[in-house]
Amino acid sequence: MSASAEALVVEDLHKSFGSVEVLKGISLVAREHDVVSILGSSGSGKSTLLRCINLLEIPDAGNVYVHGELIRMTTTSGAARVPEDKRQVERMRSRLAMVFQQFNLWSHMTVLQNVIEAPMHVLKVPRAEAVERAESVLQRVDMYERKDYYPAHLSGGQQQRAAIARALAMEPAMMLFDEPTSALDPELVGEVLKVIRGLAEEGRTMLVVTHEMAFARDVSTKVMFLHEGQVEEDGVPAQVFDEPKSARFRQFLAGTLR
Amino acid sequence: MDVNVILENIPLYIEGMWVTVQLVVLSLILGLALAVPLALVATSRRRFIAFWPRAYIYFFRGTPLLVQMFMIYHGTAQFDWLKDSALWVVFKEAYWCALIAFALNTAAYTGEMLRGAIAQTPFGEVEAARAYGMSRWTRFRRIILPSACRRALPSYGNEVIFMLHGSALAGVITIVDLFGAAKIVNARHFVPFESFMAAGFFYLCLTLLIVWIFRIAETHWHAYMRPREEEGEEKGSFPARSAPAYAAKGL
Amino acid sequence: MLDLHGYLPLILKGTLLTVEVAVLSLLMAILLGLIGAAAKLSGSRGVRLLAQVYTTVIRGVPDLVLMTLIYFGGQILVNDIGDRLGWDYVDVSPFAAGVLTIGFIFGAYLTETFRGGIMAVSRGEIEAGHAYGMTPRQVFFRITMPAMVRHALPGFSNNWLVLAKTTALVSVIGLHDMVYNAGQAGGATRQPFTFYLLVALLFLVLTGVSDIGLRWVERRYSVGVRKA
Amino acid sequence: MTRLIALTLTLVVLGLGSSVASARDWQVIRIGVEGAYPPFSALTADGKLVGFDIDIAHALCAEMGAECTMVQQDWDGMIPALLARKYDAIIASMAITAERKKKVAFTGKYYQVPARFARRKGSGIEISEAGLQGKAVGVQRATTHDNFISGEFGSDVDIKRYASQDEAYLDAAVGRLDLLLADSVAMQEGFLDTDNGKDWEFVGPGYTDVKYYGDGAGIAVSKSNQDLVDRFNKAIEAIRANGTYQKINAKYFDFDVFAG
Repeated sequence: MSASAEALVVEDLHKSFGSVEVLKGISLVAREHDVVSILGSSGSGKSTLLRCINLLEIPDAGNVYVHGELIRMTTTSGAARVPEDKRQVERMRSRLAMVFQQFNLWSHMTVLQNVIEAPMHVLKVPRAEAVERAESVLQRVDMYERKDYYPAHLSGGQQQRAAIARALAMEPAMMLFDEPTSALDPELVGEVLKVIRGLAEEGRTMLVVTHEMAFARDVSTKVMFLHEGQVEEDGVPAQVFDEPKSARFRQFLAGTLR
Repeated sequence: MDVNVILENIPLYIEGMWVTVQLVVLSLILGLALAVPLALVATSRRRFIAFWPRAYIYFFRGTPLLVQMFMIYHGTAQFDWLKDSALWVVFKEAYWCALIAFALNTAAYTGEMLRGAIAQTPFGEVEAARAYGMSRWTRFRRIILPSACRRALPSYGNEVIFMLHGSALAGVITIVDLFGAAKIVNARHFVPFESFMAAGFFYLCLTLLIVWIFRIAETHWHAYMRPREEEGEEKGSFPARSAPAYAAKGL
Repeated sequence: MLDLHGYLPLILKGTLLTVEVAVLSLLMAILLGLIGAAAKLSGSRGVRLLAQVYTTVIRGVPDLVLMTLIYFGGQILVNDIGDRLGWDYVDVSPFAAGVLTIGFIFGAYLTETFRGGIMAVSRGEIEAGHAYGMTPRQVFFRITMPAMVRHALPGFSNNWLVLAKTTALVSVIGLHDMVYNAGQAGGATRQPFTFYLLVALLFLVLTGVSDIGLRWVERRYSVGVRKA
Repeated sequence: MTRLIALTLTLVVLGLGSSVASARDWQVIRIGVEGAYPPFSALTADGKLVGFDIDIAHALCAEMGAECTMVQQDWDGMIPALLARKYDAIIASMAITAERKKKVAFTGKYYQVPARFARRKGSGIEISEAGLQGKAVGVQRATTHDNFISGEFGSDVDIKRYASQDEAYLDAAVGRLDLLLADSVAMQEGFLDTDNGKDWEFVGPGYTDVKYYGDGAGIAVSKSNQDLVDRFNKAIEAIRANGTYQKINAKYFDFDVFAG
């Protein structure tokens, strides 16, 4: 692998909810074209990590750099930590496209409207161009035929593919997947994984929180196992899966791969 | 029954109906314009800020429209400073007093409806909007409000019907609306039964027209919530403003 | 704060009348609502149609127009009936007209509330009643009705609050309720705003107290029902 | 449940009030009056009816040897309520007009005064078609004045119709009206002489046009009770002859209201 630029750097991230410390100092580097899989049992903090990266949750401490640019934080008079510049956060978010476990498509819009919405109203892309872009990404995820459907009229797998198209239409620097197949019926998981796999093969930079071990092993360039808010194990998949150093990770693998 | 009296006075009824339609449409437009910011502020997480629109909504929903209208029409005349000010040009006219009362009233009901609908916005959809870098205002304008408006549409239909019914109060303060026209016909010909029956008939027609318009609007706007195969929502009846509870009880 | 020039007793007398009108018309509305709901769920097409016409007309025509119509038309109707039955004369007072109209109007709304409530009672509960050998009458009064009350309560509460406010209209047909008396006092003292504001606050007290009471009732009737 | 139904029925029947009147030998007469038309009829602060109409009604009843009850009724519903038999006669300054005669029977007049316009002092409004153009004129609904202004100036004038004359006075006092049209005596005593009307004055001539104003104020009775009309007519003649009328007249006015 060639040494490419750092797409995302996370330094010593901490986050507590009340008295529960969910993230206890997590660091992470993702280079361009990296596919980082984040594994962990529920409650390990993996989703929180993802949500802290694009500031859906505000980390209590630590830094996030997107393409070398630091997201500046400041402290209010009430001792709460907040982003210094909301615009910077919005700009940064528009470059980190998120795909949610529950799809979170905008239910009052058709698939096409969902896909052109953020490009038009965040990136200010002219409508015609946004539609053109949307149609091409919809074809990419095999949802072009359903572009005029409302989310409620689609299966879970179709909704998630539409949500991926929505993310792609942002032409993001990096994609964040938050357990993208966990809410799907088993028979629908395959069609979504196939799309994500295809994106990985194109060389897109991705951060994927997942339970799909086979996917993590075959597709990732890097695997990270979280336990109780800390990085328990990380490295390239072959090494991590074949010679796990941590006993907990071995346990976890035994449990999930059974 | 003396139908001829009514037929002779059809032009008067039509004029009254036109005033009624004007009052209803104008107050709905004004009320809606006021309801959106009202609902927005009422959903604020800061209690001190949310208190004021909520108090406004509580007052206007908890008191009769008739009393509100009297407060504005008869009540304003109590204040000499108001009568000496430029505003008196507006409050002097019964028409504007009625319009203001109706608009303030419907703003409170519509605001509450929107507030409820906004509070029901699926959290994930708002989060997705944040995750795509939408600013607070863009989120409200593009995601929260359009979605809330669609949810509020059926109750808004009831609100429009209520406003039509409430507008009859204008006839009490010298305005010649549909009800006022009926009063004139009754006064000239002493035919209370016929004159008010005719007015009732015209109101019924207007109500059915509104119901029909909203049914069309709902089929357009609610395509996204309705399963593709039409389910058995109660079609024949239109719920009153008073009872949203049974609107959902179709079985 | 508020100088009422000794008109407070007059207003309170009106308040009492307002409450009387509201309570009596509510009782009438409950009665009509139950009859209407039974009619709407009845097997006979004619009866169902009649109930449908009732609810549609009531919801299509403003309360004020209906009230005026019943105040005048109701008397004529009563006279016609009276003439046929050989009564001398029965007066439809503004009070009676007010109660009848409001009862009649909200009977239509409660018809829908009760109908919805009855339809929301699960088939299974009713079938269980039949399965244990209850007569249809027993099933209706022991199973359906109590279960219906819980489903109908939210709609019922709402209707009551609207009904209480609707009583203000009786002032227009000359009944001396609190709104009418506020007009008198306001005209005499040249402080109409003060008196209408007072009446508005009294209405807020009335609706506020009812709201608290009804919530309490709703909680009691929801015993044994898991909150969604 | 059954108890609830029974209770409701009882209450509704009680609400209807079974004020069944006795047979029509006119020992008992119910009279419809208004109560918002000073000085002819008004309500005192403690709710008592007073005024010229009321005194006349009592005098006529005394003359006929009948027991009278006064039924207060808003003007709008005055004739409909008579037709619906809510009372037997109307003594409420009601002008005897051709339109009303189609529905009810009238006695002869018991008084007659001309109608006049009043304007705000200093407004300079003149009574002519041009002068009234676009002016807000307050009248009581369903009165001869309503018919007169509608018939003579209808399309040019912004007519504001009120349920009672008192309401018109109130709106005039606060400045919502440019002109009032009403019975000149009622307006003098009920408005111009009061605090509310201190900034107002009469303008233009008095109107007695028979086409609109008919033959003075009479007592309206249901057409089926012609015998009651005759009784009232006799009683009017009697109280005019025995001086009772003049006493009541003097109590309210310093001129003869009968002549007009």
